[in-house]
Amino acid sequence: MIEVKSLIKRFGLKNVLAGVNFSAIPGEFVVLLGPNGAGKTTFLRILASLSRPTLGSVLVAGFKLPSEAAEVRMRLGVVSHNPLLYGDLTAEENLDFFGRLYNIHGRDSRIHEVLGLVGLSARRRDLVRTFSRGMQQRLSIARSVLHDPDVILFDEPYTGLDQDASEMLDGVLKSVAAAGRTVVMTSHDLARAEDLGTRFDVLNNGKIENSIKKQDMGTENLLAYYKRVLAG
Amino acid sequence: MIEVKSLIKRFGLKNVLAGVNFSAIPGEFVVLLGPNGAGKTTFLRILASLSRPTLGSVLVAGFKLPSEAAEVRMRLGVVSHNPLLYGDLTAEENLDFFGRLYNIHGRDSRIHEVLGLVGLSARRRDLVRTFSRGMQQRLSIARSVLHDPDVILFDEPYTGLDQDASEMLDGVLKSVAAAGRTVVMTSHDLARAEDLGTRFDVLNNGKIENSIKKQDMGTENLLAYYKRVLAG
Amino acid sequence: MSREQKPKADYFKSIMAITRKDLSAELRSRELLSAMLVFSLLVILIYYFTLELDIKNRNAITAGALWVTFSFAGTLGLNRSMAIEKDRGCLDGLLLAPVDRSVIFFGKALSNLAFMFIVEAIVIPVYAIMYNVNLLIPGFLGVTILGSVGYISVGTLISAMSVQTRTRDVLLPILLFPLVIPILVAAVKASNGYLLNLQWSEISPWINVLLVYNVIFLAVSFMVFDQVVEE
Amino acid sequence: MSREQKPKADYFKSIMAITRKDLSAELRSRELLSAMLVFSLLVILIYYFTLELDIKNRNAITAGALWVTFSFAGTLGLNRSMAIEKDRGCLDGLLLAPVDRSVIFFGKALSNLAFMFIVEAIVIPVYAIMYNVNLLIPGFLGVTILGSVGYISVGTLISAMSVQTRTRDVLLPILLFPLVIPILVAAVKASNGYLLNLQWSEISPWINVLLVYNVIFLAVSFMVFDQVVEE
Amino acid sequence: MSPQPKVLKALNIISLVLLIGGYYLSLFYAPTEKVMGNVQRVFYFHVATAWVGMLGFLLAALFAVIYLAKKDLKWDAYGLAAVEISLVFFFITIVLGSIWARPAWGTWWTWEPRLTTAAILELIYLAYLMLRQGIEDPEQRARFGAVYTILGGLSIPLTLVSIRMFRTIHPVVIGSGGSEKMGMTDSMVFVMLYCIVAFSIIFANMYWHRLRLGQLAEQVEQAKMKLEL
Ligand code: HEM
Ligand SMILES: Nc1ncnc2c1ncn2[C@@H]1O[C@H](COP(=O)(O)OP(=O)(O)OP(=O)(O)O)[C@@H](O)[C@H]1O
Ligand SMILES: Nc1ncnc2c1ncn2[C@@H]1O[C@H](COP(=O)(O)OP(=O)(O)OP(=O)(O)O)[C@@H](O)[C@H]1O
Ligand SMILES: [Mg+2]
Ligand SMILES: [Mg+2]
Repeated sequence: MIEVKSLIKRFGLKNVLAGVNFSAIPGEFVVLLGPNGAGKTTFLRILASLSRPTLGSVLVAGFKLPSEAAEVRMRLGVVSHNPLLYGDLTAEENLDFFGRLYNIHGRDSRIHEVLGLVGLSARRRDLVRTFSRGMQQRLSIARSVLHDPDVILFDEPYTGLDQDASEMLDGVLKSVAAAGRTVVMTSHDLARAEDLGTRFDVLNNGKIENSIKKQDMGTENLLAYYKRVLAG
Repeated sequence: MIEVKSLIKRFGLKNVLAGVNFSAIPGEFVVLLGPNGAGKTTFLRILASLSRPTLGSVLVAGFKLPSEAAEVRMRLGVVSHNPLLYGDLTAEENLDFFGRLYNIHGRDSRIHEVLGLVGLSARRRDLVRTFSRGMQQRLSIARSVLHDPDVILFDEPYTGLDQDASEMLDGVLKSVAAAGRTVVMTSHDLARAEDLGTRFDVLNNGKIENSIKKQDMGTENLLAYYKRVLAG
Repeated sequence: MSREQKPKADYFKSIMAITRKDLSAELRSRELLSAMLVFSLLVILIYYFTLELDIKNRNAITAGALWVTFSFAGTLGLNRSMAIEKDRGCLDGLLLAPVDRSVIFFGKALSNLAFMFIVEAIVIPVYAIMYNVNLLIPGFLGVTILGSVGYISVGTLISAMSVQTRTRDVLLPILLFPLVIPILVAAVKASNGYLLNLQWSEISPWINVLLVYNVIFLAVSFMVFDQVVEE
Repeated sequence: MSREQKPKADYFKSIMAITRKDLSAELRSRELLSAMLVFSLLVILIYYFTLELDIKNRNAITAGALWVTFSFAGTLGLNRSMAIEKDRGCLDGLLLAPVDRSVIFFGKALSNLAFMFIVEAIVIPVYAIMYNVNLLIPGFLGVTILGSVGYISVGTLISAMSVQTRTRDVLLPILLFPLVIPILVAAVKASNGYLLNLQWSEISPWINVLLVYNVIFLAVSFMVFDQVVEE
Repeated sequence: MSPQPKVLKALNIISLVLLIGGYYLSLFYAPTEKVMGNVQRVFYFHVATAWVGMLGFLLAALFAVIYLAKKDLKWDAYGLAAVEISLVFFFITIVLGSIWARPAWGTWWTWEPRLTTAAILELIYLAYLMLRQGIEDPEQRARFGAVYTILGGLSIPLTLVSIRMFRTIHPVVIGSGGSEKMGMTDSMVFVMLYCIVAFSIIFANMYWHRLRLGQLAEQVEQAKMKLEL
């Protein structure tokens, strides 16, 4: 569960987020749309407790940010523009390390499971720095769902993934959403977004300019909707 | 014009490219498909003279690599996984710098033109390091076409681009291909690939496993074709 | 789902997980340690070459030369150890983990300290042979340990800051050295006391300075660490 | 389209484009120069703090202290200047440009040299004032320039290598210092000769060493540079 | 892996015999030096190991040039093997020198140009190994290594002339008037020359083994690769 009220984030004198109101309930799959530089990454970093809001209140998984950040983090799965992995450790060691920090029970079998999920079982003993872009992205996804988080924040998770991996990620996201988790994802791939999301929010000019549920979209497709919103 | 014969590239003992034969003529738009880790980036880096072939002969724009690299580079436009830009310079200064190295006549007006093309005119005086991912990618594209190259090598150029920017890039690529340039692009976005490409090559297991011209595809769509090739 | 409690990882186990990760990555490549060691030897050599001190002067500067060496090698180690965290955004990954920020601080500080101790354990005997001085004095070694703890505790904090700036490779020594000069001076003075066999009354003030600085630096670094790692 | 010739950019203009880009980026942020300067001052301070030399000894080590300072500050500068190229893959960008690799070498070497000279131009007068020695001796300044040229020519080559390794922040001094020690020693000896007003016959061998090393290092670095920047 | 060729087997035995001969000659045959006494016997191995040490470093520089011209990884392997073996020999030189210095100069180590330049030379090649360690791609590793060994090779002459440029207590033998140095009798000269030749052959023997080891390791890697595929 996420609840954000009049969130402002300033870099220098520029208000990148200028009063964002946003909420998402369990089971909801929100796709965050918006042009380059709209502030999507900035917004997700704040939800992930990686960046402090300049003003405004943020509630994630029922806990306040930034004060109850530790509780939030335990329930959070994040994929960002960076892989968040150690190049000098193998795939397996990376997951083992994070597994310890998240205090996961049955760590080994869980690691085995997620590695299989993202199709990296065969490369689990290779150093991450020798991985291709798509392989790092896969491992990054494995890392983010390792502890079975309640809230999932994915910033362009399809970046660099091939067909197989994309289908795998489709499956992961669908099953997670079906299990009553909250998902917020950004993507520039509207076809994919349309297929997965249950709600579409457009971030533009520092505000959520529009929000629509899938069932309310009628016959209009997402691309048309998005263009209409941006056109004002 | 590109001609590659029995190209081998080895990392350590691993043959990442194990005998690639490839050629592309002016006006052809080749989309290079293949799963994560297939070696697409490695292949493009060799064509771009950034990486040396272990074995095999490579001809780009009529010149041999690596011996006539300087001639090749003059005619080459590259977009890679990295933006290839200086974070401490503004967008304009970056283009000006590369413009000098490429000895472009009428530099200022050309820079003005490409900045407009990628929609960054308004941000041209901002430091590149404050750009969002998509904005960096746009500038990276501007940089690559600055000198009006004969051969275009784009490695997942749509990464991070929003709708507008993607459409801009579609336009750029189509006009470039129509002007008789040679384009090689990798992408995991099959819908886009199908729309743009005139030929589709699948790189897998270190070889070009299949190559098909668009007019020969018949009613089969690209996704089905790609899956069939991978399935063997 | 929301407010029900989930079991948190044990405090000390989490610290050890971080330290262990650093040590095992280093054990694989051994690049950090070998770099610190070769660099130490180089600093000693350059010292000799550019200064050409005569024998009498040399003895008087043993402690000074060693501490300059340790602090330069230490910066190298601190820089690298934090750069590893920053490279693929790993620091963000650590910050996302449901552990207290102090866990990250202690985990990193412990592995930095381990690297520092290993380097000292090799450089001191080498120096003793090369300059023909006896350094196997318990008091001297004790001072070295004390000084290192102080150095590393501020160092870990400062390196976490400097690595997040654009000029990360250059900023660390500039921020760190002025802060640790009291520690360096106290350590040099106290070591010299032991090396020259001075009275305890002449050494103890410096030991006190070291202890006080250690406590203060450790406490402050530990307290403000979360401020420097969060955006 | 294929084999027809396109006009290439002028050799010297391209070199200047690279140097100018470095200088103007630096002019905007001034972070590299200020880092090198502050670091230089710190090294000088630490030297005196840990060594506690008396006046007589101080004069004898002026040249040594200055050259240790220059070489450490120089590494800082070299590292940063190449790291800028590597960060967003810029080095690839440079390599894609249709210019000879030697253009890149000379462009980077020139801007590195400019940074080095600026730092020297500030550190030398400050040192002269702080320690009350006269350093405005043409011979001394000439030696400083000679030594810097040699140092920077190998330094540019080595930093282009080290920045491409995994341990880039630590490897540069380790690779560079043992190679440039001949230059450092010769520069120190020759400078001392001028400072202590020795005969030309005592200075000239060192000047010769400097000249020989400069020529060799510059020639070799320039010749092999393309080997270290290409994959 | 093919078994050791006959020549190599013979060389093993010859090396061993030569080494034992060297021990015998230096420890028992050579006359006791008048001033320094028995420690001086270290001299023969000290000089011989210094010679092969520097020989290897020079060879590495030579192979580096060939590698850069030919780009055949074989030359890189040759260069690496030469450096590794020479590092060991040169380390022995330093240790033997130290052992000698203890009674001769009353200290294990003193700061003196020959010793210092020797230490620097050792450090250059340690740095070389560290450089290699930081690079994954074998081709890039070979190129960077080659460039660095060429630069390192330039430092060897300096180490040699250092004793002539500085006033120093480390003696100059070859090419000096011979006034100050210890009085070498003919038999001493013979033992010295013997040791130099003997160690050159031992060096060649070890070098061969080291190359074979490299090939073996490569085969193991290849076998592993096949298993994975
Ligand atoms: C490049 C390395 C070196 C070479 C080529 C070398 C060569 C030699 C030679 C030829 C001699 C015999 C001089 C004579 O008999 O007149 C000698 C003597 C000696 N060397 Fe070295 N040496 C090297 C490094 C070292 C090192 C690193 C040490 C000490 C740690 C050392 C300590 C000595 C000592 C103590 C003597 C005897 C000095 C005396 O007779 O008073 N040498 N060396
Ligand atoms: N550290 C910073 N300093 C100054 N401005 C910044 C900083 N980080 C981001 N910005 C600015 O904030 C705005 C939003 O950036 P953000 O990365 O959130 O965009 P985004 O919506 O994720 O875009 P994209 O789709 O391209 O990833 C941009 O205009 C960017 O220039
Ligand atoms: N420097 C390197 N050392 C060792 N292996 C490497 C190196 N660079 C790439 N590889 C390996 O080469 C293979 C091909 O990598 P490459 O980056 O070309 O793949 P790709 O087709 O671009 O994949 P993606 O779609 O994920 O970008 C991968 O298995 C990768 O692990
Ligand atoms: Mg973004
Ligand atoms: Mg790729």
